[in-house]
Amino acid sequence: MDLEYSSEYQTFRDDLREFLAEHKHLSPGAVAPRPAGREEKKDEPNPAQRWQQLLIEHGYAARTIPREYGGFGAEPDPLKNHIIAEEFAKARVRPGHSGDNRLVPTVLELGTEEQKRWLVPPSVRGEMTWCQGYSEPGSGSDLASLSTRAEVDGDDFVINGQKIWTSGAQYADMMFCLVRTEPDAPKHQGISYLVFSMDTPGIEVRPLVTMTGEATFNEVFFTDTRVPKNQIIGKRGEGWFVANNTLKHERQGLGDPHQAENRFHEIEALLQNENVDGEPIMSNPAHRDRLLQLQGRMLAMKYNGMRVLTAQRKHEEPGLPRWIIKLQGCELNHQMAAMAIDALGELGTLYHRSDHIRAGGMWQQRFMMDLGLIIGGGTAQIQKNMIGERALGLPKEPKIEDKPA
Amino acid sequence: MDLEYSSEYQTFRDDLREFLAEHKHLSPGAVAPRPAGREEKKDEPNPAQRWQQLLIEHGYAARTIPREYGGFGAEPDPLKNHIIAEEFAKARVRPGHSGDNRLVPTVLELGTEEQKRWLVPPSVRGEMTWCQGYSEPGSGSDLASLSTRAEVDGDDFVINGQKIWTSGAQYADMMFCLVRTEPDAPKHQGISYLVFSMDTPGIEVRPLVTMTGEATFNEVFFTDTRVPKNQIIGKRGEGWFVANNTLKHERQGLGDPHQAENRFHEIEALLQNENVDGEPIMSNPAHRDRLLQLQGRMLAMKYNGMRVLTAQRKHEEPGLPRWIIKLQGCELNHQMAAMAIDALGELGTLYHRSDHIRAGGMWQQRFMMDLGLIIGGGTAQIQKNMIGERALGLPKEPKIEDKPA
Amino acid sequence: MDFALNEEQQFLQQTVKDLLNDQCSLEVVRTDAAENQTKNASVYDALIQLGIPGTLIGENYGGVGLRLLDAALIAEALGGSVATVPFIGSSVVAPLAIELAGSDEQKDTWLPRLASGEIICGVAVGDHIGARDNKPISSTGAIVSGSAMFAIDVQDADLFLVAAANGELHLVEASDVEVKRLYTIDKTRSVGELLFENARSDNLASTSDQEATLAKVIGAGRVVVAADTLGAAQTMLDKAVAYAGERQQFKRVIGSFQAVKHMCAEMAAELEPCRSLVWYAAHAFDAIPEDARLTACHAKAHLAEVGRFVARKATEVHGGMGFTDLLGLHYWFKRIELNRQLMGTPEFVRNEAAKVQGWI
Amino acid sequence: MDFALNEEQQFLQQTVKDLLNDQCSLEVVRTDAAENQTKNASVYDALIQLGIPGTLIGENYGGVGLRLLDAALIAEALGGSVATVPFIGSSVVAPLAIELAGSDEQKDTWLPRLASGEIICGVAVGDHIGARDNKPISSTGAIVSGSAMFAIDVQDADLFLVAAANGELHLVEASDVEVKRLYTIDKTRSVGELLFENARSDNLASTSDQEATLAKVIGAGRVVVAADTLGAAQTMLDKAVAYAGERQQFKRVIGSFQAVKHMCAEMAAELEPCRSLVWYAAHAFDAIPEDARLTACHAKAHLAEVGRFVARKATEVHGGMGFTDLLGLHYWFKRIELNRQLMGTPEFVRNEAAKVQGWI
Repeated sequence: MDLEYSSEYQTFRDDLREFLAEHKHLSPGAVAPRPAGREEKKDEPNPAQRWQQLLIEHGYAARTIPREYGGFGAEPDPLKNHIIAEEFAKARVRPGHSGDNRLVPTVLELGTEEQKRWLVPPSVRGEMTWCQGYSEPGSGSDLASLSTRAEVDGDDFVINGQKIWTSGAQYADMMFCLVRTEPDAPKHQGISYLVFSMDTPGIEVRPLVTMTGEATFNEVFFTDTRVPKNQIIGKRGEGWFVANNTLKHERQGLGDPHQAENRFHEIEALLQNENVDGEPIMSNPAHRDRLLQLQGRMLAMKYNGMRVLTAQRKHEEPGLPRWIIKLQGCELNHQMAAMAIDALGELGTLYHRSDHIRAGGMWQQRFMMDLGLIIGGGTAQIQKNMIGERALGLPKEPKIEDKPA
Repeated sequence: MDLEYSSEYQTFRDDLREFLAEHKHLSPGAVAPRPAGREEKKDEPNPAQRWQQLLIEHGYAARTIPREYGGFGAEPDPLKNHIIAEEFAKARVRPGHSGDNRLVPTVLELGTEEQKRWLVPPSVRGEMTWCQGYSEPGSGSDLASLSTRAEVDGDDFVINGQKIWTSGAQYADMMFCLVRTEPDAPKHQGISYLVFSMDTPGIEVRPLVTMTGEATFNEVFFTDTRVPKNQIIGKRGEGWFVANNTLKHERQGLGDPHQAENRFHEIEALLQNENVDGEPIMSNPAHRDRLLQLQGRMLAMKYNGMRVLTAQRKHEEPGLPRWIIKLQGCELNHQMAAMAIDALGELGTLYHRSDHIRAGGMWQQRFMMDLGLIIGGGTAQIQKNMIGERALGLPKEPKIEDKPA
Repeated sequence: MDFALNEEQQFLQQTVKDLLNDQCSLEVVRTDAAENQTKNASVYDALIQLGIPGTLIGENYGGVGLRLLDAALIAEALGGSVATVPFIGSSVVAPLAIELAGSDEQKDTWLPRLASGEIICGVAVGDHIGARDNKPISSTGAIVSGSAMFAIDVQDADLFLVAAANGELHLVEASDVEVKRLYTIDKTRSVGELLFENARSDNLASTSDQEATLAKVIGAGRVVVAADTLGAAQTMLDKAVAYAGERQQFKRVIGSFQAVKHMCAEMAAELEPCRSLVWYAAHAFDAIPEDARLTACHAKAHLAEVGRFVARKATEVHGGMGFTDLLGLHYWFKRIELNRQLMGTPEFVRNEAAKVQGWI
Repeated sequence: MDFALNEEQQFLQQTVKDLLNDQCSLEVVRTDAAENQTKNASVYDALIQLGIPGTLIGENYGGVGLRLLDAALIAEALGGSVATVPFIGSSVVAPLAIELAGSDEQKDTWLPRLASGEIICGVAVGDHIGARDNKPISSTGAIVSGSAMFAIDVQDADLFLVAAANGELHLVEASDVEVKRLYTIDKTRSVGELLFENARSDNLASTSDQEATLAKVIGAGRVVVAADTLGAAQTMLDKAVAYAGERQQFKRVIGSFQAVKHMCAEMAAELEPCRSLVWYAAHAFDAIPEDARLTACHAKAHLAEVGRFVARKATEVHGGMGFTDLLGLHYWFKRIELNRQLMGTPEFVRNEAAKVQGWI
């Protein structure tokens, strides 16, 4: 147990701080601006792309992407990733990216050389952005039951069907997408993983408004959408296994313990600064005890995150500590938002830029978004199945049958 | 909505109070003494039996058992039952009984005339006491998978096997027992319901110590135990359906809302009377808020109980309000015991007649007993299945198979 | 002893439910929400035809002369349909306050107009339920100043009932009040900030103990808010059970999975006793005064907790669909969340329950 | 940055676990419990052979010179086997107090004998953790009077460390103390009431700020109690998972039912982060003093809550068997429940955490 950073990492952090101090002004705003529509950004590198390029050159973005595909080409080092995330957050500077943290690793691992050269460099440069076509209205928890079909016609797949929960579909250049290509195979073996431009004829994107009132997601409809046969990643019928690569990367992103700690300190400040009848809410023992219970949970998750990071750094499988992060992290965030709302009382219900609103209604928005995250990306029930089966080794439910969908 | 009692019931209550005031001194102690061993009580009516007889004569015990079988022969009236329970509890006088509230209704409904005359009158008089042989080590939630066998040999069933969770087996005169008589039938159709004396050769009773440290239950072992064939209630192979009669009666007894209210007031008094650093615990806002949350739950359950009682009085099926009583009532009691323990802090852990112990360690005992009740008589999980399936109409789990055990 | 609704009560509630099912569908609520409309004129007119605004007003004033339990049953139906109409303030708290503390003249002036639905009365009691950002309402005789947050039923209100910091109850006509609408998560309900600057008021001063009256009408308001939550939560549970019985995943109806079935069972097990608690609290207001204040606090606080639990679990049962606007489930979710904080937060009313019992 | 146990620590813990699996089986615990024995001589002797009593004592005093994280790992193993031996008081709180506040002479006198296991030291800090029924400990120089409830490791103790109400730390030899054993639900642990009547004491007065020392050693005690709960809860979870993987009902292993599987998953999800919390709190005591007191409070409080949750759910997974004495599961259940209240209840330590952060 040594929570100091060795001199290598200390130097890395110092260099990064210096870099940020010097170049911060070039960053295109602390928070990513909503991307322009696809049609508007086809000209020369915009500020965000130039910033990304600068970060790659210094090894602060696309760190582990090989140089020949436009990255920095470093060895994986979770601790350096962690330092990068921490310092960018502290400086409130917009971080870089690695193309798309679901698609790019998948293509690098399973794509052909031609596909790598086609897809990775522009993604890493930020010139090719992605959206994900996995979920369908009829297949949520049971993703493998998806029914969007792609039939071969000449040199093309012809896609018909519908996707849902596609965030960024209205801005993305490309989609990576699961389709059913072998309808007669067992359900996990009939799926293929295709990539294609969102400009392909026959794609319609409709915004999907959520309970927060915003269209964070979209529905995407395919009508005779033609995709050349060589735009498949992996083999026909192996899309399920290709996709699991992607899901693996996505799952790690949820439930960041630092995010929970930052939220906690926001609530702490809220309880100290808001008054009822002239007394700060912090002086209300019922609220205070609830805050303390949340602090205990938050700290446990924070240190659990440090443990996972350490394991990853040592190339060990973190096991249970990692399996539980999504379930516990989302729940903790939701509980913290609930606590903030309750501490604000009636004021906590304000929304829509109302007079008297606190923090722009952020806590209500988080309360709902966190519930969405509890449900999305594997519901809490699916998470518990996974923890029970994969981490604890309990048997699966007996199968009813397993024939093609 | 009228919470007053009509004059009929007010009169009934007044009469009962008068009766209790006059005859209380004849009652054999407020709380039932642990019964003597079976062998010691074969002589003439003991005080408990004489008290029971007096109560029957006045209609305060065995109220609805027909007169020809030794009861009072009144029409069922849940409200009068409620008044009887309330007044006996208030007066801290030992109430009467109806023989056995599982066996007697079953025999009256499904037994032969001969069986009724044999079993009901002595049970009602308290001369014939009962224990229940249902659960087995291998069949808990899945009771119908029981494997204690009874094979026909001449005029007898010959029983071999083991029962568990048999409370009172060491004191009871008789057992009603589920045994498998048709091993080749589907599991629910191979069971028979037998009654026999606990003095029958081949029965061994071993106390079963629970986490409370007391032997509230027993294991009962059968080795070639011979029971005459006419000691079956209902037909061969129909024991499962006979038993469901019994279970129905047992389930209603759990989770009495008045019991929860009484417990609540005990905790309220505890918080007012116990001090930490010179201040009553009630002045600790965290404990107080927790007590108030429990009070809200307790009141909801109390009024829910009044609603169920009203429905029963009107011969209506209470539905959901009744289905949830066991799940919610046991949980509430457990939570209340936990609250009392926590309010006592370290003192709340004392047990075994320790110095400084409060209320004889009652709260610890309840905390554990209530957990036992959450598990016993249909675990919380089974309760949730029943609520989901029977009250809400959700489908059962798909069956894996249903062949004989 | 009869702890049950009588036939008239069942009929009353069913009538309101039928009306709302017919005229206040999700599409109507959706349209109202899009237009920032918290009082649907045609739904409200239909309720006026049934006499709903006059539920608690005596027949001698043109009302129906019913009791709080009846009002709670109506509120339950309104919550069940997330109806965009005034009720809790204008038809419960205001008429009760006038009835209890008004002079004959005040009753003659206001009750018939409230009963007929001719006028709407907004209600502000913020200084007595721990509200924030108020400028406490001061009163000198018939003049009122200050501001009150989270007044309810303010849209199109002609009259406002406002509780001054000293416990006095004042009626102020709309022309003397500046009303600023507040926008909450719940688009089906009307709340606002009221600003009074030396406003002329009609002081409800016929009783010697205005504070007791105030506590009483706040209690009634709490019971009715709790009933609204009960109705909203019951609808969410019903929708979750229906969805769980239809939606298939892994070749099974999801309600056959224990995880989903048990969520439904837990919701039902938590919610069903709440119905009895609301009934009792309302009945206590009507007939058991010694229990009324305490049970009103508990109904409000307990329904707030159970309501939030059901709102969340019912959304989870719907999976991603529950999180979208498509099924409109969030209207109920948000109504429950607003109810939680109205008329005293659960933390506040539990503390009040402690005081009522002499614990502090 | 390395948030993990090193090889020596893993080896240490595994060694203790192996020893306990070998020598402190459930049958041994059962026998001890039946005989009211809370210090199993042969298990304790084996631990002495490993140097366990001297874990935190410097090598110059014959100890092993390890740190609180190591002691926490040992405590986790002891809790995992519900071991009937002294540790938290005699081998953690007492030696730390002597080390931190004792004179050279006091150290020379006591530390070698504690390290070698020659003597056992009971510990009483009741006046500083909200204990009840104490007669506060008063001290005048080297004389101590009063009574202290819930002293730990009292069986066969030769020496007692007692914190006076004024924050002074006193060592009193057994001959000057009347010890009344207290019987709790947990038969594996030794607690008692200490009565001092003008007892001669050896005041640990070499530091100017005894109260800070006291707070520090209480913090260490809390971390180690939390570690004990962690170990006990982990064993209960392991047993539940094993049982769920074996026990059949309805022709299926019960762990294949979502209801049971999800209970196991919830236990694991709650408990696993607790391990990191305990590690961090122990490490903070060793190396990050600014975090030590706060994280000790949180480790104690959070493990109390999660421990109770796991104890209950693991029992439920075992069905009726969990409720019997047959599997002995209740020894862990009760140890967790006793730990919950020792060294400050969760409510008390959370309040202390609020003070530490300047919130009150």
